[in-house]
Amino acid sequence: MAQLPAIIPVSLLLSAFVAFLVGTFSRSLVYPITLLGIVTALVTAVMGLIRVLQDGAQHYYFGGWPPPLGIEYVLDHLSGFMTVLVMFIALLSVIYSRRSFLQEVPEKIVPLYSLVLLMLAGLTGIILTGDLFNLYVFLEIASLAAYAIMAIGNDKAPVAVIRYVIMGTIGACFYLLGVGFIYFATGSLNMGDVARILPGIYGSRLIVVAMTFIVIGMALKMALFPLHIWLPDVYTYSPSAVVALIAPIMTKVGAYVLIRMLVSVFLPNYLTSVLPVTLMIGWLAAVGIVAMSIMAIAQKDFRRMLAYSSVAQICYVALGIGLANPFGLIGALLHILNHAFMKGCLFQISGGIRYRAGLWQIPQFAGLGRHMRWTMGAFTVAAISMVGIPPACGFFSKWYLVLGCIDAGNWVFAVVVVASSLLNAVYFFRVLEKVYMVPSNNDSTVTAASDPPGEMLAPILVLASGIIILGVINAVIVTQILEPIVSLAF
Amino acid sequence: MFQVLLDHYPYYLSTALIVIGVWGMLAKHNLMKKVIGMNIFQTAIILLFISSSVKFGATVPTFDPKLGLENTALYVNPLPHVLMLTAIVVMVATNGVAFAILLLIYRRYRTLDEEEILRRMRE
Amino acid sequence: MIAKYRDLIVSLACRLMVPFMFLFGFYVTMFGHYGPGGGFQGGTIMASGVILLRLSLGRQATIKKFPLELGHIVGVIGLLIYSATGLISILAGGEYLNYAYLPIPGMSGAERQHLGILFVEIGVALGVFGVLLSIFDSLTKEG
Amino acid sequence: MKWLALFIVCLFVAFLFYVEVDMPAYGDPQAPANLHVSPYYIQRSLQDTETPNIVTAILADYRAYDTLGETIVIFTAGLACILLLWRSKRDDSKVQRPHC
Repeated sequence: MAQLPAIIPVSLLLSAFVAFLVGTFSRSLVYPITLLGIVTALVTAVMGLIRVLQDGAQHYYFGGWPPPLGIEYVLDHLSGFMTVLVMFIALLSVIYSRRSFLQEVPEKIVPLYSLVLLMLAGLTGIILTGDLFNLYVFLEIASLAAYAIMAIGNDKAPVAVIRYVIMGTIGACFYLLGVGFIYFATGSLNMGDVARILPGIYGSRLIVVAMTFIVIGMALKMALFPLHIWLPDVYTYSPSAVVALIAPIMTKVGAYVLIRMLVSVFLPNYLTSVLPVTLMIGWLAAVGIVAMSIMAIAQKDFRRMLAYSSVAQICYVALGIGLANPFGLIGALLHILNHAFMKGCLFQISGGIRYRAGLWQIPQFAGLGRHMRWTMGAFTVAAISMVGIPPACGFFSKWYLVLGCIDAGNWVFAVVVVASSLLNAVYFFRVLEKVYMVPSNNDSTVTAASDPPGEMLAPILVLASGIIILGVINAVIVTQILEPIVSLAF
Repeated sequence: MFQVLLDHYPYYLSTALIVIGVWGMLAKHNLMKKVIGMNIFQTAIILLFISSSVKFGATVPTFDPKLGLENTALYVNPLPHVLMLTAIVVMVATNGVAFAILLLIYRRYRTLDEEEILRRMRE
Repeated sequence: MIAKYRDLIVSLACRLMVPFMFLFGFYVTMFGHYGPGGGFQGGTIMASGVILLRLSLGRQATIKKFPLELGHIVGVIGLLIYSATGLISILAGGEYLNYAYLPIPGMSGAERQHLGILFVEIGVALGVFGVLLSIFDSLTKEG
Repeated sequence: MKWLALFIVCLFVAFLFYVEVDMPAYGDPQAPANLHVSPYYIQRSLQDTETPNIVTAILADYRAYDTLGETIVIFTAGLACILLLWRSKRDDSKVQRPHC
């Protein structure tokens, strides 16, 4: 049982190799192997989280070498929570993706699923690692796999993705430079070790610049407001199932790295006393929330609207990080969880509409509510949650964010969070109105549409009910999982 | 001031290379040139790390019976070399993926000029 | 599609060089313990040998000896060697990649570490050889 | 776009010049990076792994997991090229292959 942290990424890696090797001989075995690998990783992650809740943080030393020498994996409340979240969303998205891939790219299933597994292994590696350089390596694994599976969309996808490649590589290189400066100043690469050494040398310029570079690099990876320009195109032109897989988790992991850096490398008192970098993040995020919500209102393409909304939602997480107080951090973490569920659900719905009716443009959605009943019901739930109406989970993360703003005495941020809910309401109710209120113009594509097949509908419904369930049990999550994380930091 | 410059000149040289790379990535319109800029950027980072590992009067980090192991100042710092071996491979892999995507773009648009491609995408 | 290079001297010289390149790549892989070298470098040299053949003799002539699927299958086998070394140490009760737990009788811990490094380097060499070849083949495939 | 790029590059230069004054001097054996973990590697790796080449000992033993990641990165790149550039068998049979 002490091996738990290593088994999560290793089972994904092994199933990626096996899936590829077996897939060259028999294509039909790839999907079961993928599912097996993901289920193994999910079960291990859940067991790991339970163990963390009982006994506290687990440390795992690769090769048996203790931390400053070797590479360490840290399974604590934060990483356990994120692993379970990523693997759960990934499982649902992969179940959802099979039909969609068979329709869009049937002959490329084998490398496609291997890359999906490698990307998930990279993401879990990023989340679990306690070593700064190891994080860079796994960041590149996840990014490269994501570039590849996003580029197989239509003719415009490669152009969108090459911009993502360039921006993403700049981000990764900035991160590497930041790690380099930390290494030059401390001589260590282990996060815990660095955190022990740093308080003595906080005055050094190396640390100031390292922090700045790491924040800029991660802001590029998580598409924080002024650096988001690669995201809308990529999410619009990539295959719908790939976006449903990547959109809920990829940018969140960037946010996770930022939180990890603030919590366990540069302790929060450094950020508030020496370098006001969190305040910068907060202001950028506040501007981003408003600007991106307005951009989302202006879009006609459903996927593009969701993409801009994703940028706005990532800005909520960044706002929580930027507040740098307990309520803000709880709000950010809770919003990572909630937004993964909501965006996963919404992108799967957009893929489902495309699968059955072939529609992207919102004006054409008129009358879909009568023909795609379950899908549109799930959409309503997700939209209510995005706007932040109480029984759904979206309300609670915004609640904590507002509490954090009040705690910090920053009324501008509080107003932004509340006002942006109204903007969210504008662009989601616009779609709801089209779907339910406007009668269909007896277009054959709409009247022939029905709910997508069960394999695609089930993940949508699970996510939609998850949104409600998370709203109901959010107090449990906050007290059991999130408060220990926060107490670690402050 | 001059002493500072003299003490750190390799870092300034790699800074120059980093800046050339970033300029190439941001300002050039040809996608191939952007990828070349990416290459220069990454190589410059490798140079920065490697120059940090230098100790004057030290030799390669391989055990030499004549030198013994007591005095660590006789061997250069091995860790940056290890990190950069990994980073080189990451760089090669990024290039491979970037070239594959460039090939896809070139097959569809028959050009690698970004403005031209964007103009055709809008049509 | 890469055509045959129409020059006898070039193609003959390349053909003669390739076995030595393989030998040198193997040597570099094995020499990693004692000096500059190691799996990545050795694998790259071996892959460049095959790539030289592809460039000089044309793809059609070399495809029988080095089929297109060879690259990625060898690559996966190399990676499996690497991760299996790690898994064996888990099964023997140690941490992932802890070579001191490799079940080899009659060896001290440090000697096992030495051998474990060798396994891993061979895995890396095969992996890099296969994958670089596969990348080259994909990039030069006609579209 | 050019002006924005120029601005970013200037910012970058300013940052790097700002930081490099505080960097340990070039070739200084007493730099922090040379004093924390690296002496252990230099002094103990022969004893721990019986491998004279310290770089190999770190690469494949102390930080072996990084090297696994490195190999996986390049495998990912290989898979990405296959995914993006290989046509399906069905398509290939339709296209007449020119003989060279």
